[in-house]
Amino acid sequence: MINKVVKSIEEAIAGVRSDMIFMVGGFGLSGIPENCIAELSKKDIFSLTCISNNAGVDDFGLGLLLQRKQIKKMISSYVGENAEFERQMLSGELEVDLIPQGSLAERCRAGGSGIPAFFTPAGYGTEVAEGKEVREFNGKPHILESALTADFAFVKACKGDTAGNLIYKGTARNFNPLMAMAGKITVAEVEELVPAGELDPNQIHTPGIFVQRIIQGKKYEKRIEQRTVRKNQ
Amino acid sequence: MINKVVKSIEEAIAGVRSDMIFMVGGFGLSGIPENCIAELSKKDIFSLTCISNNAGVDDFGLGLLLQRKQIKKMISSYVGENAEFERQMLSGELEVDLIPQGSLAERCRAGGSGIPAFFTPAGYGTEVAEGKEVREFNGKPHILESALTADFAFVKACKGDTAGNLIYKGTARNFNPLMAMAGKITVAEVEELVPAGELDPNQIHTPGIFVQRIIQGKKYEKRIEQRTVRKNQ
Amino acid sequence: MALDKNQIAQRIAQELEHNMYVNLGIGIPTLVANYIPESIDIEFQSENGVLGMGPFPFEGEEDPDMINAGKQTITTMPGAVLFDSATSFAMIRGQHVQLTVLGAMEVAENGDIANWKIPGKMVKGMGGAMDLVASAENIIVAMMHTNRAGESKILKKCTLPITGVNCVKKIVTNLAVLEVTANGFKLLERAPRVSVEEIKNATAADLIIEGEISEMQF
Amino acid sequence: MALDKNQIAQRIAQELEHNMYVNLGIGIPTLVANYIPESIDIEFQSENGVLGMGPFPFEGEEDPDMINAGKQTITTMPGAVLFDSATSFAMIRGQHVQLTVLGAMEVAENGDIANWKIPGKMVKGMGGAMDLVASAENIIVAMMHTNRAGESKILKKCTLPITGVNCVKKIVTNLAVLEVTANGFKLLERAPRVSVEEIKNATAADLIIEGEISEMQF
Repeated sequence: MINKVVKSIEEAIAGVRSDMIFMVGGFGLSGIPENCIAELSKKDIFSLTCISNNAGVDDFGLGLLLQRKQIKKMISSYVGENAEFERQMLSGELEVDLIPQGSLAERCRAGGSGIPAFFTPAGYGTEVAEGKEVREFNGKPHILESALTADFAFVKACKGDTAGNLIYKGTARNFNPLMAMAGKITVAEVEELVPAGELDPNQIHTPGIFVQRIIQGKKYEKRIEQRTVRKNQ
Repeated sequence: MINKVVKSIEEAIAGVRSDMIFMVGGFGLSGIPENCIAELSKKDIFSLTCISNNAGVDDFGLGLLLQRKQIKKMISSYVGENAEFERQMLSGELEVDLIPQGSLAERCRAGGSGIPAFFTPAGYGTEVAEGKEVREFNGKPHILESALTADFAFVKACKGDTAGNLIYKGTARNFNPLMAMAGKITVAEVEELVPAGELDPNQIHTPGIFVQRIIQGKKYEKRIEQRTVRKNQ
Repeated sequence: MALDKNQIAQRIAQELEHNMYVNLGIGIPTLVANYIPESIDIEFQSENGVLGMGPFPFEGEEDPDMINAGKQTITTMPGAVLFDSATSFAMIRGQHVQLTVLGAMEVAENGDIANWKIPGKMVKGMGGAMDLVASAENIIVAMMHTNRAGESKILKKCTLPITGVNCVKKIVTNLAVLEVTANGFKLLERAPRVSVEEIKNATAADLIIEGEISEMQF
Repeated sequence: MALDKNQIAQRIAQELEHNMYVNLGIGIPTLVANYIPESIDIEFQSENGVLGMGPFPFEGEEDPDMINAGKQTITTMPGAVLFDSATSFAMIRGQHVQLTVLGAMEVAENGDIANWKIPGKMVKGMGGAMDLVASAENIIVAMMHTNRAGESKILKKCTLPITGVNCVKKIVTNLAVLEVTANGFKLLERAPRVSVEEIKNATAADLIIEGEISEMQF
């Protein structure tokens, strides 16, 4: 068994430097690597390119890095619900590359899978297709999308073992397994870390081979963005 | 909940006709849809194109269909260990398209995912690349491979529920989840069928949306091809 | 009388068929789930990674690890399944999800749709919309017939950056049900007590009107 | 004295480093697992969908649902994980598996390898070999120096249909350890009591021989 455990959150993010590309798992605020983001926001690391489906909210998640202007460029699919983000983008301080969500997911998976490019129908005929190769398959136009990789990928899982195997819960899975594949160094933070051998090998979502470092997060706020309920009967 | 249960193995394979393309999950004899194959071998259906990593052995698995010469063409990665297969292939009775195993897996996944083609380094410079587009990415040559789909996909899982959700066991998973995605009609046979709601939604390998029919197999032989053991101490 | 948002959702619910897998967008489309007849089985997919979505949770039972693509807390039904974003869009791109209902800022008579960007003003991003409209066999738009300025959202040609081309099949607005045909918009139904004239006046694109146009039935 | 198959495997085991993910092919490569020093942690991947492969099961404990790519019954180690074939080749193609050890019928001095087909005679298929050799950063070939007819399998150019181009980094045979360099095969080590002359005689390709060639150490 190859041991991936690191002892501190400092060690977990060690090696991240200005100008690097990094990926962050999560959808909205669900399944984001809270502890790694918080730690990054304490460091004097700037000019980062961040690949993440969303950009957090003003005071939580990636919003923390945006507040400190640590991010130069965001590659995302949806960036609403974040006033500081909008301000930086409209003023031109922040570069933003918007990508269809399915293409973003598939491009990360491709990056981790040694597939440099693939064709998808998503975005054909739109701004997204500008400068991209178009080809028809079965009479339907598709565009060529390229793989995404990153110097670091930060992902969050519900459970992990010392070999780096990960299990996610609910819709907090989202982009995490795909980005875990695409990071040169993938850092996984988990709510519960167990010894290798305790997880059922059939039920692991991210095999440990994709994870270089694993750590149990100190605490999780797990903020809810849109609390919607029905009345108790 | 959308109910996918069919009542009999006849109903499970209903609609398969001569000249169709079908996929069969499994690696060697591990994880093959034994009951569907056996039922197919009783029907007067011929001239089939079969996409399967292997071709069974003489008297079991796809070997049953080969014995009756129901298969016109095999698309596989490894076809050793099958004398009748070899005879038909060398005599020219059987057309054989050999594909690198990783490309076969990815082409099935692509077929089920609406990705018509992708680039891979596998097979560059070999017979497999003949007639295929070559393109360099990061200085490394890749070939363009196209998606595979099928009229029917037959897969086998350990457990399934009435909504068509599947859980595999051990290395019997292999090509099954990928082919399940790529079948126009995907037929899943399972060792144990449970009511929807009994499986943990976090632990399902093949979501029911990919499965059109599900049935609990009558019996499973689960033959072992290479019984290798160490001595009891 | 023009429909309210719930009535638009109610009318769209009539388009759903037994055993369909459906993706509902944010806004009016989300409301469609409230009007499914008990007689048919439908499974709702949300592109952030859930199939078999159920109603909102009871108060106190919200789970931050269980949300829909609108980031709202949800529940799951028996038979539900959770998966990653690549698998989710495999379902969408691979046309396993059979119907997509989504909102729009503009729809053009060739079926083009614009709903993700107002240059210089609003850039939230397309989320999963571009994948959805490029893939689904059947796409129904749920929207108000006109924007807040009273201008038609049903146009000969989109003026905003588009989300997808030739993809919308049907539109249900507060005033009418329209079909996108090879020759342009065809008026299928009108809202109760809304006249064909009113619909024509509220529509910038030409309308194909054949015979008597019946009122929507609820 | 030429090595036997187990000794070839034993010599290759010396190439493995702490914390490596390794894929072992069928035949001699499979034997490498028997010679890993206890001091280093290695995980074995098998392309049919398992990482953390263990030894063969005890008699009576064979599980038809637990095999390796050679279709042999196996066990798993603590921390093992099971996955589908697409994920398996994502590990391989994405270079997460760091070392591949496989057999060959021929290796050429530019690193080309042939191991999947003898036209008109033997067509078993390439299995995962083409993906493995096109992807792995480090590829070591384990084979006998000559074939059954006594002909060199180490050639200037492959005569059989190739499996991959410019990919082999090192060869360990019953006679020698060779490195594939930009200028051709370089002789690194010789089997115990096998002379450089014997190796040259058994090799159809040219050999780069610099200084004293030491014997393999076990």
